[in-house]
Amino acid sequence: MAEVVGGLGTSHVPAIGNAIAKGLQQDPYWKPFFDGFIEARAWLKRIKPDAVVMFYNDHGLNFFLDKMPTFAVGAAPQYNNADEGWGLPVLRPCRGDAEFSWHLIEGLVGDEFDVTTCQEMLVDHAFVVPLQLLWPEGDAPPVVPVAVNTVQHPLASPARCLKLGRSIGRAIASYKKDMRVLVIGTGGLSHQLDGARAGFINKEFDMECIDKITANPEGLINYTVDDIVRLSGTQGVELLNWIAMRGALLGRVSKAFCNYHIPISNTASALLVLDNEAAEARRAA
Amino acid sequence: MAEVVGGLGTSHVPAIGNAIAKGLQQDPYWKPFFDGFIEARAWLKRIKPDAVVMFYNDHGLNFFLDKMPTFAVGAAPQYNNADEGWGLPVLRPCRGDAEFSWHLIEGLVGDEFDVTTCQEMLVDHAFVVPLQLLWPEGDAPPVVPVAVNTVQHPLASPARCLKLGRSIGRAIASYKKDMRVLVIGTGGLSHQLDGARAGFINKEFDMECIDKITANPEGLINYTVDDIVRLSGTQGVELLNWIAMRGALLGRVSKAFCNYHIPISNTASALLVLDNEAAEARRAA
Amino acid sequence: MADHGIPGTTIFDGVMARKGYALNKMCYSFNDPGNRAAFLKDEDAYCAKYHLTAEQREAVRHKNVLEMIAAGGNVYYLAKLAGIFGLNVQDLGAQQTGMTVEAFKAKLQEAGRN
Amino acid sequence: MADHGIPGTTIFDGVMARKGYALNKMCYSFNDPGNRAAFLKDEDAYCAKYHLTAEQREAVRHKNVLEMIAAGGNVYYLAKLAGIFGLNVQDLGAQQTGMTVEAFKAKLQEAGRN
Ligand SMILES: [Fe+3]
Ligand SMILES: [Fe+3]
Repeated sequence: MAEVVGGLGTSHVPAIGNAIAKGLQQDPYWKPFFDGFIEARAWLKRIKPDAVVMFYNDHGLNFFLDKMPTFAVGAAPQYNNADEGWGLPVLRPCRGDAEFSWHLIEGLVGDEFDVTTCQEMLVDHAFVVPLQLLWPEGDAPPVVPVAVNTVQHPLASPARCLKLGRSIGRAIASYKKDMRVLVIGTGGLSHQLDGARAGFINKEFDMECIDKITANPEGLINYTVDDIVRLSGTQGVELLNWIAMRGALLGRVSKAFCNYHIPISNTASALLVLDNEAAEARRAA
Repeated sequence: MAEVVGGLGTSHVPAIGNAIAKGLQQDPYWKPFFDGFIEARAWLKRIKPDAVVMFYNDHGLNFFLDKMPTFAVGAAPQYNNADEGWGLPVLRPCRGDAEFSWHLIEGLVGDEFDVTTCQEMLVDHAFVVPLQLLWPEGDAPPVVPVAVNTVQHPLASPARCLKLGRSIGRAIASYKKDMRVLVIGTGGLSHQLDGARAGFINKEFDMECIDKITANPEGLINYTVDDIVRLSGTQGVELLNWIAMRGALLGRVSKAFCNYHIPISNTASALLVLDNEAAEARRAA
Repeated sequence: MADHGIPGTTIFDGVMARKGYALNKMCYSFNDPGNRAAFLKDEDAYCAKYHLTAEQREAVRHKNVLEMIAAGGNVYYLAKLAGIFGLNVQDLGAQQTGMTVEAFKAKLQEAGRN
Repeated sequence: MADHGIPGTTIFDGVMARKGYALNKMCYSFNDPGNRAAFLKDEDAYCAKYHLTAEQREAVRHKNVLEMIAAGGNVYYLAKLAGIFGLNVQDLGAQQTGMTVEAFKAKLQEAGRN
């Protein structure tokens, strides 16, 4: 049977991809950020995931406002990156696992999630930058993308996103293949690109989020989407991806590692690595 | 405040559009079908809808398998018909009501429906044929399209579709404009186009559906989608549109009129007109 | 998954959706009249452009609906190809059930009599 | 709806999505390098092709992000237009807050210190 072996939240801003392309990892601006991933990669070597489910948000590459899904699940054998218009190098295609995707989709629709199913899907920086950070050699396992709308309101609430993650967690646990699954949520933490409040960052709220994502995700579900925007910025709502990721961790969860750094580009960047203790315990037994 | 003044279920097969284009309404094959709409149009003159919400299914015009939504809601000022590949004349654009659409979308997402929002949307025969039948002069009120996936399984269950309708019914009732809303579900009833069982029709189950849609829609929610396919045919699952329509009728409901006829093309055709008595009573009071 | 235990019936689920993607994508393109003309002008080239599998290519060559369904075709998209071949849904029904078109139509009429 | 009571913040909701559709559709087209080149070659013609409103056209002419947002622009799509203009997100932040780019960057640094 498949099992969730860990969860991970990470920033995904395009500037990171740009820094990787330019080899700036040791640059004083970037070093405090990139150094956080040394430990995350060591952790990955320990937990050895065979597959990844990644909650992220499309930034206007694959989806436009003519057909904007609340939740979209990839069901393709491969996902292509593409030109987003601002000069990031286009990366190699990422491997998918269509059979696993369809299992998750069956579970989600059975649980009354009204997903949009994507047999072709272009993936943007929010999907490929985390893979570059975690598998710089390009040897990432197959990934199932789950795109959460953060572009056009009304967005799904924090409560709904936590339930989305839980449904996927249950579907993973019911998958018949022996498979070690890592769940990732990308984006955030607090930032705002647009409006007179551009540059807004809220360290205090980010700390609250990191604590609650780790130990008490129900503590976030009473926030409305407007609350999240107010506290975390218009793009801080990417927190929804982290909440969905946390929902997929059904066992006991503890913090393995965390790195928080301000600023990367216009954001408070964060990396949070979570052990799923139930899975650990099962493996030890 | 807006109110739902009635519900209507109707077949939508392309052959109807073709018969209209050729003026075959009095042809012996077609007359028993078209005559049913004389009474429906008289009923429309009495209930005088200002707006329509139409549950239908796209047959491969606006949606492909690269992005297949479970539920898609139109939010456009206008919806264009287009060439579907088999020679039906392309009809004039249909008027939408984007403000009303967004009110429904806010309600749906607030109720944890994960809809895909469509600010552009081509509408196929399943949308335009019912409008031609009910408003042959082309004077239909603005329509909000709600597309339900019947193409690619897993489909939303009958239970989920009934809840979808109920959420829309509540959203209509909370809309601040004085507006008389008709809800329509299109497609069905029993038919199967594909496979060795092509031509399958099940009159007994259709009668059960007409009775339950009228008086006891909860009587349908224990059926799985596979049950519906088994009892009603692969395309008989268009019943989901009728179930969603019925869900939007929140008051007491009674049958105003029904016409059932076999065959039209490969289908058991049906027209069911439902009074929403609570709305009637409020109007009389 | 695709066999859900319903006689004579293939459910278009994830298994079939994966299998049929190329064929269905080609058929979806037939909403465009220019694409329909291009298919008619050079069927081989058009099928190659959409990377049909050998099974799909043969099914299309045979104009055989049951073969197309077995190869992952979805009836809503296949109907557009049938339109190019000048086949309506009664023709499709007759072909799939091995009946004459007249007998298939009679069978539909019969369903209304019981 | 668009004013949700958050200072300096426009929520991109149904009201703004309706208002900004043409502008956002144009910006979405800039994923294609050919379209970016066409815009640079003849901005007027390109904007006309996407039926920008007068307000949107002026905002684009002024390269003014706050005006674009007021005209219904969504930042995720506008970022592609900003890319054409050679503006990064710090440039956008500076422009919208009326600061120099250096001051805007210092403000971001400052947020890490408290
Ligand atoms: Fe982002
Ligand atoms: Fe249909």
